[in-house]
Amino acid sequence: MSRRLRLAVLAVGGTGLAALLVLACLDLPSFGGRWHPYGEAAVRASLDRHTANTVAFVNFDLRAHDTLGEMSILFAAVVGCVVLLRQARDEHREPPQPSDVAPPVRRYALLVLPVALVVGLYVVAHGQLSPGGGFQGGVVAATALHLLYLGADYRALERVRPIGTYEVTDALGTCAYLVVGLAGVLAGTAFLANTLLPYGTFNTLSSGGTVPLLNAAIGMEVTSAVVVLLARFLDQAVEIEEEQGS
Amino acid sequence: MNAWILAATILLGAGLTAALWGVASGPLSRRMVAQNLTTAVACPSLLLLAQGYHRPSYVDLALLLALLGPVGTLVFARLLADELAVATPAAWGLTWTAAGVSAAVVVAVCAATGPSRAMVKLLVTGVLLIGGNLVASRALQGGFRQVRGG
Amino acid sequence: MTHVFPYLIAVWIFLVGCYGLATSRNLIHAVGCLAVCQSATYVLLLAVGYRDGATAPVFSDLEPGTRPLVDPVVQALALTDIVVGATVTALLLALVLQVAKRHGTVDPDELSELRG
Amino acid sequence: MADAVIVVVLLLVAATATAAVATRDPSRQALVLSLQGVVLAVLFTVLQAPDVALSQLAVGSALTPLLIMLSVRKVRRRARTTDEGGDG
Repeated sequence: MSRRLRLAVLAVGGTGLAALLVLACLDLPSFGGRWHPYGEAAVRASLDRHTANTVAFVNFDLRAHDTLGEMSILFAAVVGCVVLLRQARDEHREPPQPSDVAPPVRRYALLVLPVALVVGLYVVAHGQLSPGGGFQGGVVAATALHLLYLGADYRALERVRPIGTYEVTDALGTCAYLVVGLAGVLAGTAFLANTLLPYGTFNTLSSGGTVPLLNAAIGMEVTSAVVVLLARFLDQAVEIEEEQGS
Repeated sequence: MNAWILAATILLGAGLTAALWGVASGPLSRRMVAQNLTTAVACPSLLLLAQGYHRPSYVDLALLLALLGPVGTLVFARLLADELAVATPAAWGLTWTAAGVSAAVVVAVCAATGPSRAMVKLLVTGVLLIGGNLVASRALQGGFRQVRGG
Repeated sequence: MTHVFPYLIAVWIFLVGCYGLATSRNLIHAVGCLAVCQSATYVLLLAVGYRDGATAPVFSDLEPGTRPLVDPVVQALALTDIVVGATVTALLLALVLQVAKRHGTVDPDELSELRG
Repeated sequence: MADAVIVVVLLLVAATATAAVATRDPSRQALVLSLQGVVLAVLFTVLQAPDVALSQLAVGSALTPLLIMLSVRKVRRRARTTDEGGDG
């Protein structure tokens, strides 16, 4: 198909799609309206179960099955990346030369690295109270680790990052989520039902029954998943060279 | 709508429009400076919004941006170092203006909060924001001398 | 018109992303356009859940029942999707790197010529 | 219409999305995408969704740009080594 023909097809299809979407939008409940029955029900249920952050409550209690699905997509995407970006037979590793980083930048990176790790853990740990949770905190902690690559060099990062351990942690996080779910079945209720633990005191770290446990499992999985992903990309971008003339 | 949110609206409207204009056109050095400016505009705005909505827990957002914004700039400074070496961006005037605005916002929000644990968080955010902004500007000006690989 | 303005912005973002995807000359750029398309869904979801004058249903610094609240269900949907979307972006970029390795180009037009 | 701040940020989001698509060079696009990540996070904050905004900040400000830039570098390096191999 020539480029001009393709653009013409795109224009026709795009106009049709735009018209349909705009029509659909005109029929949606108006922006800022007062009618949110599901939201109100979720807030009531959350307060019943002593979880201060309703969004975390929806993720890890009401819709815990949905989060299980999201988590499997994440896991599958990481496995896919690891398979696609492994070192092929016609490639070899060439250790990169250390980069010359200006001293203030290096000092900043080494100073901020522990702060960012602590903030990441804080965001995970307070997921059921204040904004945050396993998904967000995991990404922050994993990104923080890569300040070593930015501020020092790739070799320093490789020394503190045993990839095998992170791959195992990733799998463990996934298993932990399933185990917490199955514990509900063994206790005689349903899979992922939040009836296992006492709900605790409202607005404390141990409140919310199984919500903090599932949150921690997700935090563990996301952290290791992002570290493994970035490790594969860094390997490809920095270290792995193709054989000449292959 | 109160004065805090009005201030945030003006800061966001003016600052982010300028950042968008800078990041979407012109030579690479200008785009990098504009990308760095994003953090310096958005982070004080988030502090103002947290104050305007009377929600101290929104300060976490500003804290996270103050941490990760400079990291993003370092990513670009590091991975585009060989292109940046040709034309080094110099925008210390802009950097110090941004630092001044950040400091003013942090002081104003601190004064409204009063001495408490929340104020400590605000001060940490401010220090990280201004420090990160200065270091990121430094990194753009030959912070990484590229060697093969790296 | 104003009561659907945010939805129309979401539609605009989605269509612009689609246009970029269809006319892209570089697969990495196409992955970036797909990220733009994804962000349209977040804007739409959160716009549906918004309520005038309301605040977030997070009670760490708020007495329950004192202020109107926005809808937490749509927020939970968007939240997980953002992180999962990033890993899917990574998977797509890994596929692009494989294409670059196998065919020596990341231009979709050249790729279709190679196959034809 | 609710607040002026929501309108301003919505317009900014639309403008950054358009700029991100119009920027054809992937490394320049990554710069615009990182700006878009921050603008989206601000939008989610004014729509009273701090959890989502945190998620978007964590992903959009450093992770996605890093992934794209690493891919760009790999593709460029590949092109360079292939050229050298072809000449030699």
